[in-house]
Amino acid sequence: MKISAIVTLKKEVLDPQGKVVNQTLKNMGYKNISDVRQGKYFEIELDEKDPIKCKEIAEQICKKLLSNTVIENYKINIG
Amino acid sequence: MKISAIVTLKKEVLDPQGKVVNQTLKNMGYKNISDVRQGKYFEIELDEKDPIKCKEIAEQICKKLLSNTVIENYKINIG
Amino acid sequence: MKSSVIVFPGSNCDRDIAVALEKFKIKNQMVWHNDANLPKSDLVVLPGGFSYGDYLRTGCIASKSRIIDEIINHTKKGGLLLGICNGFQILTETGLLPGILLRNKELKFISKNVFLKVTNLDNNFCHNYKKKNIIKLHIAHNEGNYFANNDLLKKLEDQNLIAFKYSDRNGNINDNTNPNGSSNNIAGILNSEKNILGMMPHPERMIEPLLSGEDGSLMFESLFNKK
Amino acid sequence: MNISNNLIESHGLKKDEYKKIVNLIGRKPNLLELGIFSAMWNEHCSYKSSKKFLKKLAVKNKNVIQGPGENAGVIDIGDDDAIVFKIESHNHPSFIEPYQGAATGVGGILRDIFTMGARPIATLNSLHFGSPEHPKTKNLLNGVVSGIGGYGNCIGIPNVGGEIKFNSSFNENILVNAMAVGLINKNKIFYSKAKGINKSVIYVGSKTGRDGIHGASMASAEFGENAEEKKPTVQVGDPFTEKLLLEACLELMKDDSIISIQDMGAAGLTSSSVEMASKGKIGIEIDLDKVPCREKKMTPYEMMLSESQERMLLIINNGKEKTAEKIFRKWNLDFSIIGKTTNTNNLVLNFKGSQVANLPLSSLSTDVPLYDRKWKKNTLPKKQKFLENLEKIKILDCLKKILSSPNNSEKKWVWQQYDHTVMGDTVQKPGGDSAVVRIHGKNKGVALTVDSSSHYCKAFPLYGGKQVVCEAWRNLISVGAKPIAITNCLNFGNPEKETVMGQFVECVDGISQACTYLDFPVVSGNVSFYNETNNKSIEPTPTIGGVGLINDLKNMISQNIKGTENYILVIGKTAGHLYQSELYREVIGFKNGPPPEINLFNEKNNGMVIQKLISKKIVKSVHDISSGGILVALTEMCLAGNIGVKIKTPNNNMTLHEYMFAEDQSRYLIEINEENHENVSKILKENSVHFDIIGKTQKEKIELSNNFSISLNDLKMLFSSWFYNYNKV
Ligand SMILES: Nc1ncnc2c1ncn2[C@@H]1O[C@H](COP(=O)(O)OP(=O)(O)O)[C@@H](O)[C@H]1O
Ligand SMILES: [Mg+2]
Repeated sequence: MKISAIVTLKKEVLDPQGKVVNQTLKNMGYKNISDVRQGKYFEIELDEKDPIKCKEIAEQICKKLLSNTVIENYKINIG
Repeated sequence: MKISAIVTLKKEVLDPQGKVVNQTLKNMGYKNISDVRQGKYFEIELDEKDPIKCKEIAEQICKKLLSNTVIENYKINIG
Repeated sequence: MKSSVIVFPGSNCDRDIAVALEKFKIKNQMVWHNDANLPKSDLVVLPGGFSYGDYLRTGCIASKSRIIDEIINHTKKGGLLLGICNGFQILTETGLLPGILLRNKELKFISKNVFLKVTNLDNNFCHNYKKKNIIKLHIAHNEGNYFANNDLLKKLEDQNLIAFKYSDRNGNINDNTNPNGSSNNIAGILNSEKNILGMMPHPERMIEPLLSGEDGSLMFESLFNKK
Repeated sequence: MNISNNLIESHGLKKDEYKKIVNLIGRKPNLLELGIFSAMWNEHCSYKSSKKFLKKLAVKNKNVIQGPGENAGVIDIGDDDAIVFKIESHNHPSFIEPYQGAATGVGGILRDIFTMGARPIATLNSLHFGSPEHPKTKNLLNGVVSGIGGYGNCIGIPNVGGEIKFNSSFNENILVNAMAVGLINKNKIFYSKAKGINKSVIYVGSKTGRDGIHGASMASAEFGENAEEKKPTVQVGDPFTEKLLLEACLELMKDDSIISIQDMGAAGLTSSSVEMASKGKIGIEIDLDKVPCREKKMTPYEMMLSESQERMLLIINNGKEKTAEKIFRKWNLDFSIIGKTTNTNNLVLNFKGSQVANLPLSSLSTDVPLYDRKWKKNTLPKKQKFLENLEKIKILDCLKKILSSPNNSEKKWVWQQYDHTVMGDTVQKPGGDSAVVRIHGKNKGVALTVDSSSHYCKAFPLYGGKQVVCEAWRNLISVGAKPIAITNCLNFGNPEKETVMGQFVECVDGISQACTYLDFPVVSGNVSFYNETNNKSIEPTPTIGGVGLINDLKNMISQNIKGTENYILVIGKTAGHLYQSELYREVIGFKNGPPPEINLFNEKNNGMVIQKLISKKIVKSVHDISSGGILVALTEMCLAGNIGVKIKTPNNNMTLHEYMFAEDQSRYLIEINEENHENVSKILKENSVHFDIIGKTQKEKIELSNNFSISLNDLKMLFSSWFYNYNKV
């Protein structure tokens, strides 16, 4: 089964990349952009058919490896 | 309106980050992971209510800035 | 010989390259990225560093700068353009050179001396390397892994557009002499007209014996004695 | 709002301290004021436990332009050039978020340097991790190293040196100490002391966000089980913005716009405004509506306590506002006039039309409580008779074991992740005794080193403190430099414990004795207490950053052996001290006993003689003998030069193990060629320096007569692989 995870910086935390992208888009003429935040995206292929188990594994690896919950949040998608 | 975009490396391009994540997960004991690909995620706040216009802008900025279409694909989500 | 070094926010090898150009009697001036006009120059240099923090993709945001159109014009008229490290990354992002620089295969920043084989000696940047075509230069990058698909690689090889390849001290080129995973060990390439060179190693950091080598000097001598 | 006991405690203030606050201001503080007190009165900002003892350090001599008390120390290196440098800890944040914690540590110390008007020319770092087997270590190591690299590489300042050690006492409290060095014209130094009334107070750099609030208090509170809970107090650094801030500040500093300037480090806007005004003995008034904020609806409390990175506070001359604004806008930075200096001697904060805080500045600076904490004297451990029969263990096996151990193996894996050649002046790279950075455009250079020896300090703090200073001194001497001054970062456990305080007091005493005797003053530094988790504290770890001057780079020397058929001499007396040595600790696992003692007379005398030999150009290479003893030091020289050696041990009454692995202090190895032999011996004798001739250089192999022979290639493998194997995915 395929699972995917999105890891983003917490709202209170500075996102230097998003800031620069935002500024660049403005310079390129996109005046109506008010905010950009950049995060990471992971696509994971699992040899596991049970979506509940998949979800469980995804939770674990997000917590243990893919994100640092000090400064980041994550969101999981199954299938 | 909020739009989001996911930018991923094309299949034929080597993804060293994904490869390392994959290997690390295996070392951590997750044996049933067969592939990991890593990409970028963007969350963009637009001062624009019309979803069609949003989609159009999103397409433009993905093409012009957020992805390098030589090696990357993008996917857009509105709302 | 007159040169212009373009300074982007986050450039950090701009002073180093200016020092090197001046040492080899090339009259240089610094040009701010937001200037609309490029002063008259024979050579334009895009220096190393982290323009815009290398955020999003390396070189990407600098490639949208105001001065870029002027630089393209300069090259269309046959002017020389040299991109070192981040400068190379900017060149691929603008499309002035083909291919792209990905993260190093080990995902680590690499700062070390490497050996290179100069594989094209017939251009204004490298002709002095006829004296010595296996050289030592310093690399310092996180994204130096040159990627080109097979068609492009074939073209680069067939048309002899590869300027430098990572090698060992004897000129052997193989996986063991590839520090960052680049396709075919490519460390620098030329455009078809050979007036644009993009390279990851830093010639400006090896211009005197005290700095662990002088092999960079030959490039500046080549430029000064432009063919 | 009522200030409850709970609230007082959660601000890290003791009951008595709160009473003192009420007394000082003659009323109860409001919540914002309480936050300000908590930031200014905590250990990190106030030095309330350490101040009494830091006063004992030697801080002056003819080279010192600015000692402790400013953003960084400044020393004179001739021709109007001066060097600005300081070291600082970022221990707790790096444990919680290794990449960002270490990165912002580098960012913070760089700001301390360019705040004074100096262009940073180098960074160094000292890192201590838990044991390699501990489950957290690998991740912490990788995160910290890439964080340091990520910040320094991006901003483009070479990282030229450091040290990295592993020891289980750091399992739950790693140490990340970052040092930065800058170059300045000695007539153009900028200070933080405010001057003049009604001058504009200006905020520049990044916007203020909700990150790092309480960071300063966090750094002063012992970790408990729930350290993970404190997470959101870590800040994310933006080296790109720092680079812009650096260039913008240096651009504005070209003329006389700035009266005083201070970076916003720990406790952000609070400590910077308080420090500037109180040093100038004036008042300051800030309009918080003018503070550039990253998020909507930020409260005065959040603005004053935020530790968002890459921000500066400036006080500028009347009429210069426009000039300043133009420069900061060009560099795409936030710029805002947020207040003015006043004659009230108070800190006054206004927000949305009303006054939200009004505190006498003295209550936040001079009236901060100072403690004379109880401390316990340390006793010198006994030299217990060591039972194991050392003769059974082969010398070569000992060498191999030490060379391939995490603490003694080559650190290339680390420093190749740092750009160490950018700026084009790195003339001696990482890997040697000290790095050497040339003064741009000139033929002179500064030598730089950082050193610590936590297990010596643990065994007997007085000797340990002395030893680190001497080790830094020796490292500078070994590259041909004249040692000038040091900075220090004192990493200890909880000062409220008598044993910890005892370690601190006696380490400082040792440092003080050594730097006084060697005329090697302390010009800046930092104290990090509360490096302790669940009651277990780290080994006491003073880190010394040393700076030396090489007046003529032709006199620079390195440790790599230069040729075959040359003599190798051991300079200084070997007595066979093995307690606390790598042989005992790494090979045998014996960790008791006293650390080696330092004789300061010999230290200075030996060092001066080495200097003399170098300036007479009659030595080929020099290396100080430190952890691992003679054989390890000699192997390092051979590997660096790719030349072997045939060793012949001198006659003495020691065992071979004692001679080869003892860690007696104040010793060096030198390489000389045959024709200088007589001359060198004569100089050494004239100066009463003991020396042994221990061998001759040769091709390819290291040999010890009748004992072992091994190829350099085999040794190189052992020396260079540990980090790569450990970090293999
Ligand atoms: N161990 C020490 N030895 C000497 N000076 C010290 C020591 N610790 C701190 N200082 C000095 O005290 C002053 C305040 O230090 P600190 O609060 O760390 O500075 P900052 O405000 O830049 O963080 C600095 O001038 C520093 O050099
Ligand atoms: Mg400071």
